[in-house]
Amino acid sequence: MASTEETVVGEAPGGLSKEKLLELLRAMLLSRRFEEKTAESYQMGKIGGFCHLYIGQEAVAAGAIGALREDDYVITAYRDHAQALVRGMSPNSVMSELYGRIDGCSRGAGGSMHMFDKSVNFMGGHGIVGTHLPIATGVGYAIRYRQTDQVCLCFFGDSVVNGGPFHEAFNMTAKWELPVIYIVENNSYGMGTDIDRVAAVDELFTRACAYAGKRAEQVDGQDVLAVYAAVERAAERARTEKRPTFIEAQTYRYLGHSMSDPAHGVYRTREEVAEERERDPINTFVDKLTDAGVLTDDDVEAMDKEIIDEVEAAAEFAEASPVPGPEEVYAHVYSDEYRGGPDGRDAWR
Amino acid sequence: MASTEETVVGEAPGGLSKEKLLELLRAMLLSRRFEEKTAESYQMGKIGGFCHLYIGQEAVAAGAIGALREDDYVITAYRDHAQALVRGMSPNSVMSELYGRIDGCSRGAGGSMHMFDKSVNFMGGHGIVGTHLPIATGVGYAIRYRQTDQVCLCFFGDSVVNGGPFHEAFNMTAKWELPVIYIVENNSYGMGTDIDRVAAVDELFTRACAYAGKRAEQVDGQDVLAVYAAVERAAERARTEKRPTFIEAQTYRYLGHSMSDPAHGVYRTREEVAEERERDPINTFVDKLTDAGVLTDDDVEAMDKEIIDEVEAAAEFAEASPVPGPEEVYAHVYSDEYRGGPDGRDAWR
Amino acid sequence: MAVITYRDALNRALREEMERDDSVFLLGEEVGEYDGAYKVSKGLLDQFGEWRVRDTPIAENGFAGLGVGAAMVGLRPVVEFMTWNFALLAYDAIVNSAAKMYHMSGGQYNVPIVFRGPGGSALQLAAQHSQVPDPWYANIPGLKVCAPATPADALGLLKSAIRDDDPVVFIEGELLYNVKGEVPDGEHLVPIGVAEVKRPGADVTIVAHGKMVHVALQAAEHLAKELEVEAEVVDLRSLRPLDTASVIESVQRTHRAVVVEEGWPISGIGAQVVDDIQREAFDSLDAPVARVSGLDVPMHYARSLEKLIVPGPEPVIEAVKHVCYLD
Amino acid sequence: MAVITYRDALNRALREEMERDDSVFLLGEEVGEYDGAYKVSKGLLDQFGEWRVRDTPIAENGFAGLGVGAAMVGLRPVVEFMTWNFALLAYDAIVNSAAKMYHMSGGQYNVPIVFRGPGGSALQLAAQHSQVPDPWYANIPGLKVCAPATPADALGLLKSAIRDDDPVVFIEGELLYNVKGEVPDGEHLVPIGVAEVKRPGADVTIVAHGKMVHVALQAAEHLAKELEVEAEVVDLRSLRPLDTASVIESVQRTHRAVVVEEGWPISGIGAQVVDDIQREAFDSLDAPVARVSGLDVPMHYARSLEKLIVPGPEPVIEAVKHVCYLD
Ligand SMILES: Cc1ncc(C[n+]2csc(CCOP(=O)(O)OP(=O)(O)O)c2C)c(N)n1
Ligand SMILES: Cc1ncc(C[n+]2csc(CCOP(=O)(O)OP(=O)(O)O)c2C)c(N)n1
Ligand SMILES: [Mg+2]
Ligand SMILES: [Mg+2]
Repeated sequence: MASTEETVVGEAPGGLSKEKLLELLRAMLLSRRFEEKTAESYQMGKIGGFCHLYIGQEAVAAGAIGALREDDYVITAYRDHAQALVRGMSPNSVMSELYGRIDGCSRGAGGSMHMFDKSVNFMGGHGIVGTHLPIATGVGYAIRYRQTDQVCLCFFGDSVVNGGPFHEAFNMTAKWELPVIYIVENNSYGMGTDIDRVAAVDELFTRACAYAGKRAEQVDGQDVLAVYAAVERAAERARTEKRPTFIEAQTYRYLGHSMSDPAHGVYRTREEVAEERERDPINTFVDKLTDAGVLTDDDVEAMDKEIIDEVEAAAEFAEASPVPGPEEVYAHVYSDEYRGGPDGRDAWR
Repeated sequence: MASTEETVVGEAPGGLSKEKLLELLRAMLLSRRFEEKTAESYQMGKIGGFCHLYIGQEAVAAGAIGALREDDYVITAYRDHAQALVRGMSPNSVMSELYGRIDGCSRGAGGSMHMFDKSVNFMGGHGIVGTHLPIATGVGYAIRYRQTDQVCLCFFGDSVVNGGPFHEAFNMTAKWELPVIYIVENNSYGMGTDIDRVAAVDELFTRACAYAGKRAEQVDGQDVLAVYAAVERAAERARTEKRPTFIEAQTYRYLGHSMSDPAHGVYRTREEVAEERERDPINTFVDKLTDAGVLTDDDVEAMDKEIIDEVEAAAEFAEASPVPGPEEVYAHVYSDEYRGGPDGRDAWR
Repeated sequence: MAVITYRDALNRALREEMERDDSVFLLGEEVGEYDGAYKVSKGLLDQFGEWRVRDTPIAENGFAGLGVGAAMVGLRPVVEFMTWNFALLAYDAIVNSAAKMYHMSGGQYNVPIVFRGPGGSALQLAAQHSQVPDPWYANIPGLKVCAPATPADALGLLKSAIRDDDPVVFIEGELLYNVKGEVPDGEHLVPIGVAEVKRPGADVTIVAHGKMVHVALQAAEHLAKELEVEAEVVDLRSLRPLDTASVIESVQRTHRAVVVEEGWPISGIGAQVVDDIQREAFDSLDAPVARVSGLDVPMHYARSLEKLIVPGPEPVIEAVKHVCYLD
Repeated sequence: MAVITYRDALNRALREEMERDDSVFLLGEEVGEYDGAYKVSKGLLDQFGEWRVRDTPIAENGFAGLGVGAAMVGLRPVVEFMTWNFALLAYDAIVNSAAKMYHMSGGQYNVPIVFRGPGGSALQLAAQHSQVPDPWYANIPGLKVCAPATPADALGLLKSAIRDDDPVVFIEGELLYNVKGEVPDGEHLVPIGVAEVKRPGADVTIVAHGKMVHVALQAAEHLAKELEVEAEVVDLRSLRPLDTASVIESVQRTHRAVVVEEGWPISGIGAQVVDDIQREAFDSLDAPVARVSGLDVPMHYARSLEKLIVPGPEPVIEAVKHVCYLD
C-alpha cells in the first residue's frame, strides 16, 4: 500500500494526492462521528438550545473547505459544527462551545449556532437565515480593497435563495467582482418546507442568471471529489479574475432539521430518507478509495476508531471545562470596559 | 375629420378607437401640464417637501393605466402625480394634496409622495424604495383569494431591481401565480446613479429569468401605444391564466430627480437630456395622430388649452382649500378614537 | 371553564375567527403542512386549505408586505413570524407601511392585520434568538401592541386583534406556550389596551407583562409568605395603548411600585411606565419607582449566564424590599 | 477657532480620519459621484477613489451587512444611510449582526463600523421620511449611539466613532446640516458617552439632544428674559452610553427637570432619562419631571400640522413653567 506521503497520480480519484484524499475522508468521518456524539450529548441534556446536525451533508463541507488555502475565509449559517471542524477548529473547542463552557471557541456565549474562530478565519455561525451572505460580500470587498488573492467561501441553505439578503448580496458581489464563492447546500428542505413549494424556479443554480458575470454550476454534493473540484475551479477564478461563483451542491440531511424535529414523518417519508442514505457520501467515498487501492478496509476502521476516540475525548474535555462565571456576563458587549447600565440600573441583580 | 365616437380601424395607430387614442393623448398632456404647474407652485413655495416630477415619462402611465379596467388596482412609488391623474383622480384633489390642504386626496397628510384614492383603487404613493412591490403581491393574493379576474398594476423605478423587496415579491408572485403586472420605469437613473453602475445585469428585464413562469418583455416607454399593447397583453394573461408579467419600459425623466436636483450637470450632460427630449412621448404621439388624420393641430391645441385651464383651476382650488386644523392631528392614526398619549402626556402642547 | 394551554388558546382564537370571517387568513413559515414551528396553527391547513393557511418562503419583509397589501383591499391577514427575532427583517414593512398607511392616506386605507409570534428568551437560544421586541413596536403610533400572559388573555386578545381594524403587533411568550390556565367556554374577547390586576395587594404595586407576570406572581407569593408584604400585580396585557390609568390607580393605593420587564432596560417599556407613574402619582409615592429588567447585554448561550440575565423572582423580591425600605 | 457648518464638520471628520487611517472607507447611496444626497461626502471620491468611497445600489440591508463583513476582517467602514428612515430595512444587519458579533464570538470578532445619516423631521417630508430612530437603537446593547447638536460635537464625535472598535449608530440632524458653529482648529475628539452643559442655570434642568438642544436653548433664553428663570441645558450628545451622572448632578442642583426629545413619547429616550432622574435624584426633586416629545402620531405633510407635532420652544417653556409651579 502506498504511504500517505506518496502522490497518487493517474487513476487516483480526482487526481489528488493520497494525503489529500485521506484528509477529505478524515474530515467527513470526523464530521459524522462528532455529530453522532453531539446528538447523544443533546439527548442527555448536556447541550441546550437549537442544535442542527450535519449528518448526510459531510461531503460538502469537506470538499469545499478542502479546496481552500489557510488564509482564505469561511462563513456559514447555524448548521456549522462540521464546517468549523473541517476548517481546523479542534473538537475540544467546538464541543465545549456546545456544552456552554469557557473553553468553547466563543467562551460558551454562542452555542451550537455561533461557532467562530478567528485563528483559522472561521467567521461563524449565523442564526438569521440569509443574513450572512452580505457579510461574505463584505469580506470579499475587503479582500479586493487590500488587493490580496484570498477568497471567501460562504455556505448557505436552499431556503436562502428566496430572500432579499441573497439578492442584494449577489448583485453587489457580481457588480464589483468580489472573490466570493457562494455554495448553496441544497438538501431540498428548509425546515419542513420542500424548496419546490416556495421557490419559483426549478433548479436553484439558475437563479444566478439574474446576475451577469456570476458563474453558476451544479454539483453532486454527495461526491466529495466533485465538490472539491468545483470549489477549486471557483477559487482559482476568484484569485485570478476576482470573479464570484455560485455553486449548487445537491445534498441531503438524514436527521431532522434540528434536534427537536423528527427525521421523517411530517414532510418527508421514511422511504425517501432511506433511499437518500444509499448515496451516503462517506460510504461511497470509502468504496472509491478502497477500489482504487488507496487504502484498505482496515485503514478505514483504524481511522474511524481514532476519530471516535478523539470525539469521546472532546466530550470529556467539554464536560470538565468550567461553566462561565458571572464575570463573563458583561465581558464582551463592548471592546472597551463595560459594566452594564450605569448607576445601579441593575441594582437588584 | 372623424368624430370621437367613431371607431378607427385598419391604419389607425394601435388599432384603437379614436376615443381611446384621444384618451391616451389627453392623459399625457394632463400629466405634462399638471407637472409644469406643480414645478411653478413649488418654486413659489406653495408646495413643500420632496417633490418628484414625471415630465418625460408620460407615455408609461398613460399607456399602462389606459389598458386597465376600472376595477383593477394601481400602485406606485413617490413619483406618483401622473399615475394618480391618469387613474382618474381629479386635478383638484391631487393639487390640493400637494398644497397640503384639506381637500387633498389624503387630506394634506400625505403630500407629493403619498397620493391615495380608494374610490378609483389607487393604492399610493409609497416613499420607501421597492417596498410597495410586496404590497402589490398582497393585492394579487387577495384577487386570487376572492377569485375575481381583476389585476394589480405596480409601477416602480429601475433602482428597485437591486433590492431585496423586489426579489421576495417576484418570487412569491411567480410561485403562487398572482395576477400582478410589474412595470419598471427604467429612466436609467436612481437619483444620481446610472443604473448600469449598480445593477449586475445589462438589461433589467433579464432579471425575470430567475423566476420561472414570469414573462418579461421590454417596451419603448416613450411610445404610448407600445406600452398600452404590452399591458393589455399582460392584463389578459393575468385575468385568464392568473400569471404575472414583468415589463421593462425604457423611458427618461427630463428634470432632476426631485425639485432640489438640477436636470443635468452632475451625473448626466445637458446634451444627453436634449437628445432624449427628441423622442418626446407627447410630440411623437401627436405627430402620429395628425399624420394618421385622427386629429388636427388645432384639435391638439384646443385640448391643450382646455387642460391648461383645468390645471390652473386646480391650483386656484387648492389655494382656496383650507389648511388642516389641529383636529386633524390625531384624526387618522387609528380607525377607532384616539387622542394621543393618555393622561396629559401631551400636556404642554 | 376549560383548562387549556396558551398554545391551544391561540389555536382556538385563530380557528374561531377563521370560521367566523372568511376574510381572515394565516401566512408564515411552516404554518401549514408543518402545523407551525410551535404548533400554534395545528390542523388549520386541513380545515381551511392553502389559500387561507399559506406556507411562505423565508422572506419576512416580503410576506409582511404581502399581508399589508391584502389588508388594504379588505382581507384580514394574520402574519406569523416564526419568532420576533426574524421580524427585524420586516421592521420596515411593519413600521413604514402598516403603521403609516391609514394616516398617510388621510383615513382611506386602514390595515387590519395581525403580526404575531413568540418573543423573548426561551432556553439557551443565544444572542440572535432571544430578543424582546416590545419597545421597538410600542414606540410606534399607528400600531397596537399586545403581550398576553395567560391562556385566557391569549385567546381573548388575539380574537380582538384579528377583529381590530388597525395593525396589531402580537407578542407571545416562547416559554408560555405550554402554560395552562382556565379559559371561558363561550365567546371570549379581551379589549386591547386594558390592564388587569392579576393579584390584589395593598403594600406595593408590581407592574409586568407577558412572561414576567408569572415571575411577578411568584415573587408576590414569596413576599406574602416570608415578609408579609402584599404585592398587587398589575398585568399590562397591552403595551400600546398602554393602560396607565390602571397602574396609577394601583400605585395611588400602594404608594410604591416596581416595574418588571424581560427586555433591555434603556428606553424599555418599564421606562415609560415609570415616567407615567412619577408624573401622575408623584405625591403618592413613598419611594422612587424601581425597575427590574433583563441585563443590558446580548443573551448568552450558557445556561449559567442566561439565568442571570433573564429576571426571575429574586431581583423582583429585592426590588420590592428596596422600595418598601426593607433592605 | 473656525466657524463652519455641521455639514462641513462631518465632511472634515470623514476626510481627516480617511487620511489618517487607510482602513476607513465610506459606502452608501450617492456618496460618491453625487457627493452625498446632503453633500456630506463632498470631494471624498475625488480624493480617495472608488474603493474607499463606494456608491451602492439601493439595498440598505445588503450594504449594511457588507460593512459588517468588512469590519470583521479589520476595515473600518462608515455606512451612510441617506436617511435613517431607510435603515429600517437594515435593522436586522445592525441589531442582529453588528451589535451581537463581538459578544457571540466570545470576544473574537469586534465590528468597528459607523452607521450614519440624518434622522428626524425636516420640512414636510411626511410620515415615511420624518422618523426619529433614537430609541430603536439606544435600546440595543452592543451598539453605541451618538446624536450631536453642534458642528464641534459633530466633528469630535464622528472622529471618535470612526476610531471606536465597536459599532456606532450616528444620528445627524437633517435640519442641522446648515447650522454654523465654532470648531477647534487642531485635532478635535469628543468622547462617546459624555454629556455637556450647553447653558448653565440654577433653576431648572432641561435635558435634550440633537436638534432639540437648539429648541431648549431658545426656550432658556425666553425663560431668562421673560420670567427670570435660569435654565440649565444639558446636551446628552450620546444616547448609549447615556451619561446619566451629568444629568443627575444638574438636577440635584436645580431640583426640577424637563426632558425634551423630537421623537415619539412611548419608551422614548426621555422616558429613560426620567427613570434615571426619579431613581437617583428622587429626594432632590421639587416636582415631577416633565417630558416634551413629538406628538404621538405619524408625521403630517401639511406644514400647519408638522409645526404642531415637532416640539418648538413653546411647549418647553410651558413645561418649565409647570415644573416651577408658574402655571
Ligand atoms: C430570517 C429567518 N427566518 C426564519 C428562521 C427560522 N429558521 C431557521 S433554519 C430555517 C430553515 C432554513 O433552511 P435552509 O436554508 O434550507 O438550511 P438547512 O436548515 O436546510 O441547512 C428556518 C426557517 C431564521 N433563523 N431566520
Ligand atoms: C429604501 C430607500 N432608500 C433610499 C431612498 C432615497 N431615494 C428616494 S428615490 C431614490 C432613487 C430611486 O430611483 P428609481 O427607483 O430609479 O426611481 P425614479 O426616481 O427614477 O423614478 C432614492 C435613492 C428611499 N426613498 N428608500
Ligand atoms: Mg435546506
Ligand atoms: Mg429611475
